[in-house]
Amino acid sequence: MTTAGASGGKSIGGVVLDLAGISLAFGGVRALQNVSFDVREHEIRAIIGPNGAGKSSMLNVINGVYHPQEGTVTFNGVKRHDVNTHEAAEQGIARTFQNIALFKGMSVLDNIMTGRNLRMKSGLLAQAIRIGPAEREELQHREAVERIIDFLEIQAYRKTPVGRLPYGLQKRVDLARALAMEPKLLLLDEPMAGMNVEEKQDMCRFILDVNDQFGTTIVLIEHDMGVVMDISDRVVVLDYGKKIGDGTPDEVRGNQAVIDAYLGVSH
Amino acid sequence: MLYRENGQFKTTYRQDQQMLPILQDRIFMALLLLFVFGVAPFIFSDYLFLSILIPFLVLSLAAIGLNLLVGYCGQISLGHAAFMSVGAYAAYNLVLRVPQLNFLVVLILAGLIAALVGLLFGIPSLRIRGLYLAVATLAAQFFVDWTFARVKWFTNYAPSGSVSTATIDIFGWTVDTPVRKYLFLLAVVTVFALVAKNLVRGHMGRAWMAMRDMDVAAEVIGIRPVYAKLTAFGVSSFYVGVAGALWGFVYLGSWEPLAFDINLSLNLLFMIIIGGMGSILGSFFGAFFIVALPILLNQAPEWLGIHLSTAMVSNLEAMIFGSLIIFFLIVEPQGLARLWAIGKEKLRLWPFPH
Amino acid sequence: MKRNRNLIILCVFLLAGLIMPLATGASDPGFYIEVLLGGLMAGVLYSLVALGFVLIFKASGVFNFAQGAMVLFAALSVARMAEVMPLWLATLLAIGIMIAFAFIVERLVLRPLVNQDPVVLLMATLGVTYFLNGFGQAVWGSDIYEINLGIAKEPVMILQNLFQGGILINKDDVAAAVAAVVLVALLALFFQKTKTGRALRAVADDHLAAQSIGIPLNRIWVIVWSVAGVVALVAGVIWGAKLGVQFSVSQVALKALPVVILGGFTSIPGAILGGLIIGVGEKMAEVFLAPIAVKAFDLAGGGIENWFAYVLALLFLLVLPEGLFGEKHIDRV
Amino acid sequence: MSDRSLDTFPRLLLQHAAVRPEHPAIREKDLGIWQTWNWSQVAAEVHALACGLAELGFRRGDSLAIIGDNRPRLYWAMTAAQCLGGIPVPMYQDAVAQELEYVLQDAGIRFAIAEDQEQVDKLIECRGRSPGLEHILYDDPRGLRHYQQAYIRSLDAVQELGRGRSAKQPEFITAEIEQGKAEDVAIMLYTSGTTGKPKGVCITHAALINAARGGCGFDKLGPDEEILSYLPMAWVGDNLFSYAQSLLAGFTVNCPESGETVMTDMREIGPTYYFAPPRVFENLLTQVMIRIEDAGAVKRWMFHYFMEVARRCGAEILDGKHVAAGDRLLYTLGNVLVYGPLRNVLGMSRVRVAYTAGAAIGPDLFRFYRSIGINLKQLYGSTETCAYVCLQRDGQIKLDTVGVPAPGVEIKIADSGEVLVKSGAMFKEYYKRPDATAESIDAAGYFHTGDAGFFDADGQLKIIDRAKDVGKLANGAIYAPNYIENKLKFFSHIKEAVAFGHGRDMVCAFVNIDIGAVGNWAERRNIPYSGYTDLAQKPEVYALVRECVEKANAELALDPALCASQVHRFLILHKELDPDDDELTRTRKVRRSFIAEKYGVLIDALYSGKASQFIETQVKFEDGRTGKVSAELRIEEVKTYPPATAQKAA
Repeated sequence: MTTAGASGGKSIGGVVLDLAGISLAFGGVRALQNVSFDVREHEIRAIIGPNGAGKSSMLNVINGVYHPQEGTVTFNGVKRHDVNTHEAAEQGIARTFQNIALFKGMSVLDNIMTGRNLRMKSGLLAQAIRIGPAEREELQHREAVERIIDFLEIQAYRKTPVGRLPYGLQKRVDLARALAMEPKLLLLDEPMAGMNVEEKQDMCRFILDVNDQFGTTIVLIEHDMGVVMDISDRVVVLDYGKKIGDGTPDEVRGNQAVIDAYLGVSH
Repeated sequence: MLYRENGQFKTTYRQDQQMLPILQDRIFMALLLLFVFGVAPFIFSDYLFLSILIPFLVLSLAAIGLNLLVGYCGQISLGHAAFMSVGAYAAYNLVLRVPQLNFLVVLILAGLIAALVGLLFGIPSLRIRGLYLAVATLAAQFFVDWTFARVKWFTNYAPSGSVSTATIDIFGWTVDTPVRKYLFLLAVVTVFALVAKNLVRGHMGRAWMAMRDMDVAAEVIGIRPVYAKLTAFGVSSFYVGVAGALWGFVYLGSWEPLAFDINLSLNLLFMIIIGGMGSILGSFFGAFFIVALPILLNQAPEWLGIHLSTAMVSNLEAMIFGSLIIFFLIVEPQGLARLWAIGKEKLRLWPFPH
Repeated sequence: MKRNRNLIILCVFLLAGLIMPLATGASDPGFYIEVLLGGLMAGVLYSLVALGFVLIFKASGVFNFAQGAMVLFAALSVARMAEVMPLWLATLLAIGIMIAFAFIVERLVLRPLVNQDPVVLLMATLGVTYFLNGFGQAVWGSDIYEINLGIAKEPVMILQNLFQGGILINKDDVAAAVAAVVLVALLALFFQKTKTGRALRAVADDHLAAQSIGIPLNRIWVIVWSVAGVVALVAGVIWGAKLGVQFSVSQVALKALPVVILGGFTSIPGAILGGLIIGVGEKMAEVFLAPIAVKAFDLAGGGIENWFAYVLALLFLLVLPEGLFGEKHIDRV
Repeated sequence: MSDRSLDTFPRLLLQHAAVRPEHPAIREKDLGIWQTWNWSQVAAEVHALACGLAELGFRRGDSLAIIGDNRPRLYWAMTAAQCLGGIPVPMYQDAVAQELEYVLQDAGIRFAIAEDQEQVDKLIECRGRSPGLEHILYDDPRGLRHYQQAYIRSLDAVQELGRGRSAKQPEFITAEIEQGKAEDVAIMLYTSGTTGKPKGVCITHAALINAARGGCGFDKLGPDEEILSYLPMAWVGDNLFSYAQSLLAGFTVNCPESGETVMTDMREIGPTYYFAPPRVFENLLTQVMIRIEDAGAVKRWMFHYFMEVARRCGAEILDGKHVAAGDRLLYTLGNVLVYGPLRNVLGMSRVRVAYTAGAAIGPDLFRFYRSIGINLKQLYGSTETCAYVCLQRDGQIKLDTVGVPAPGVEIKIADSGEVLVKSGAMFKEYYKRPDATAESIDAAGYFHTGDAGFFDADGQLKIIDRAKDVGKLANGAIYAPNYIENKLKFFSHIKEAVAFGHGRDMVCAFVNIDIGAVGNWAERRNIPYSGYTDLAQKPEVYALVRECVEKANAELALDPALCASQVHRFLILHKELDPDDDELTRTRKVRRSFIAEKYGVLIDALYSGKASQFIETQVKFEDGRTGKVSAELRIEEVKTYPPATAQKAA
């Protein structure tokens, strides 16, 4: 039986994101030390590591929340220099948040629509009048958003204020909003944190489907080892801000440094 | 209870995204417009126009303006009366110095000038937020107050510093009687409210709300904070500037320095807190409330046969406003508009509670 | 790094402004010192009001717009009660009233709004301001009332041998300054030496931590608001004794806002220093800068002091957002 | 309307495309809005699909399996197959692979259309053992991108193929449609069949069109009706209402967005023509009752007050009968305050005709909907009769009949009580099962429904039981245990009932109380009890149940044919009948003979006139342990009514 999966016949391309020698410190605390790894097109790349290993910092470096003191970030072949988060977004990097960061005062539909903002060009006056180009643009993007709603199976909630949704669905809306950007690179910060088994399965399916259907390159942080090993193509392991392993799930599983880090062998 | 929504299905996104998607709401709105434009001018008294409806309409417009900034974009301002005064003085000077301009053009230009000043004072919002921004907007309030009180050019060297306006004339239609003033304001406010509604339904409105709800996430999905915040400041000050010009020309006619002081700013804020932050409709509710309450407080004791001094009435007014602000912040932070929405929802679900 | 650089630049700027009138010879030293002292006097009052702000902000995260209204209310209470009883008794009763007020605010405003956005709390204190102003004037009346501290209001000439014409100084101003210093010293003692004071500091440092070691937050709020009420009372009495108790007293709160911006929201020394800087700054600006501006721009009078503090604060916000002594906040994603 | 040219569904489609090309034919809530296709668009889509199928080798007489939710393209696939002289075989979307496999093999299916990945996966699984399945076509491509098998294609691709074909051969499809005959099999529906393997019921165009035409005429259905199609496509009702009648009358079919959103979609569409099994109506009513309990006291009072008014006169007003002016006024007020809003919330504001069928509907339930102004009616039919035997006529609604014979239907009651049907809307045969066909259609052309029933005085058919369960009392009167049991079970306090009477001189019954409802009732009256057994034997409970039985008796007495079936004596069982103890089937049907055997001593006691009887029974607990329950069961007499008084009362 053929199903779409991590190994399901997709072609992993060249390097889209290359992180070389990244070091990041806050005051005296060194969050990342000389970390290098790359992400290839269409792959699902996981970053794992114990708490405080610097995983979230890494994600924040990639989408421009933090600017590393040392090292270079090369995205799409262009060496990047201290971009803002919205510039990163303009370059095609989207992300979801560990603690859902939805716009609480807006409906599911409007939340996802914000993901299209980058692509909406009509000016102030056009929007003020609305009839004409602004409305056409609005409707056209509405359709794109509806496709994502359909994709993530949240049709029943599109007009619901996000605050009223249960946690698992909020996570799905968070993903939907990121997808609405049609990103080249999607960063997922613990997409399955706090979910029950069934919700996790759904989320896994969505992540694989996104990767498969849209060809989106995905970098994800996740604590659930089973999930990580199941869905990712390659895994990078951080511990105390340093890279201690990198490779396919099988390689990483066998890596002694990784085993030590997880079993808590003292350094 | 009155809603019958079966069969009101939408076959296009345009139908689905229209301003009032429910037929009964559209009927209600049509009837309301018919009444305020077609019936009210014939049946209401001049007193009602002058003391309630005219100030109500202008303040509604100002409240919409403030609401765009505070309620939709989440940027606090304690100094919005300053932009009203910029609009008022700009209009005064435009009419004075370029008399051939149509008043509608004057109104727009006054709004644009206010928007420019608003943008200038909005710049700090790019670096600071919340409480700090409140202080920055107070700076606008005091600086602008001072400017119009002291710089003689703005008041055309009037010795007392007070200015008075000429009667408005639009394509030969003079806005002189209370009814005409009312109709003129009603038309302006209707158009501006519609535009505001369009803006908040568009991607700009969503960008504002995103900044308000979670600015970090907004930036991550590509919303430029500079653009979102400054447009909010600009559009907001534009509205308030237009409202200021109308306040001066249509309601006051002539005004002293400090007619647009911090108390007016705070009153505008109260309007949107009581009326409903993040709601165009709420701006109307809040403005009506603020206009009507003092009148009620003046009249009600008389009806009950109690005589209160003017000072006591204004003290009572302050106490009631103060208590209501706290009450609404605690009980219904989204104000009267939210109560309205709940009422409507109840009617839609009638007889069920949810 | 950047912060320090900005701090130094600002200090240089302030100092330059301070000595400019002297350096350019725009003023003779005696008059200059009189202006300086006058500014310091006003600054002391600003500091007191700002102190109330900072206390409340530190302990409850509330930006208390009502501090000015509290000053007016306390002053009105003392002034009107002193008409029928000795001043000390009126003051004691007024302190009681301010403590009761703290209880009511905690119960009706703070508790229901706990964990709300700071801006919401600010707006709530706007409500408190309106209520308190209305209530105070409804109960105590809205005229101008005297507070007689029994100190003669006659100016004293000092340092005659140092400057030509000497320096005129008011006795009651000196008394006010002394009172303010004593109050600050008492507060410092309270915070350093008493258990409650230490608890307050714990709360200011970390709400959760404080709660976890068993300090009831609600009681802390009441205490802090009471202390702020007492500070307001002192400020109100000093102010009222000088200029009479009237509605405009409540507007002093508007001056205290730039002060806390300058000093930092959470710093008591910052509040004191900021108050003095603003007090001196706006006096200097009004006396030495305004005439120049009036001449240059053909203004209808000076009045720079109405906005000077704010523009100064705005300047600080842009280059030194956390103020002179404030803490830096980092946003975490 | 006996136009020769409109005797197959493809011809009906062409007719609508010509007569009302712009009229909406089908809508689907997709991507947030009701995507709409008018008749000419549907004709074009069907055309492309048919040509595509032909291009893939679909031939006259081939069967086309269709599995999935109600989707426009699946409906179009039915017409497309019919264009080519093929036979669509819709299947239940929740069927497991083995069930599909049986049908695939039985019908010799080469082509299957699946809605989505889930169904495709099932078909792929089947294909391993049914290699006859040559093509799998799917509607929704989600997740199917990597399915490399050559035999899997998207319907898009098939339609594309078809458009190519029709460009080359524009007259091809017209010629194919021309070849179709009314006597061709239009559709094959597999009946679940209570015994044995499912049988394929072959229905001709003529039969289905006759049924549709009869129904449309009966209820005056025109092209402006709206129907929500949410019931399985494999079920004959959906075929009749959403397919045949829509194609005949030209009205609009609406497909909901997903299973989760049916209620919302229903509210949006507001169908004018609606069908649901009693279960759905019952769930809706339960929801209404639960939600109203959350309302404030005033609203609750208002609701109950006006529901009482409706109970008094609502159904009569709907039937156009005379009602006192006061009640009529109250009802009008109630319509504004309660019934109207309620219909709106239920999505039934616009319902002109609603039907229920498939199982007996409780009288309270039925009356509820009618009393709030929804024209709910019952019909009677089966797959073999195209769900078209009896219909209730507007204004002549009875709670316990299924109406009068539909136009063109001839009904005969056999001596055994079995209902025999003959009409132009009957199935042709069971596919490849001449034996079964011969068994159910007799030489005179009557179809044996297997149901027992009789006509009442107004000529309305009353279905009382399965024919095989019907017996005779000692005096020769007909005895229908299910009918009696159902009557008892409609009371909320009675959960199960088992009636006895075949070959005896009177009817007696066992009763299980509903522990939830009766427990609640007891608590409100402060009657303490320790458990089911204890509660069941309380005299107050017996009184309560006796009252129910007497009410049932009164109703039975109204009917001359069933008057003799009144329950004379009953007892409340000491334990709940339980599938674990083999007393019920897994679908909770009573196993009457097993129970009769197990509780023989109780039956003897019932008929011997004893006032009580001791019984001890082994029970299996949920954890598998066994235990004993024993009690001294009271037996009570019930008042019965002579037919004469009942007649007077009626």
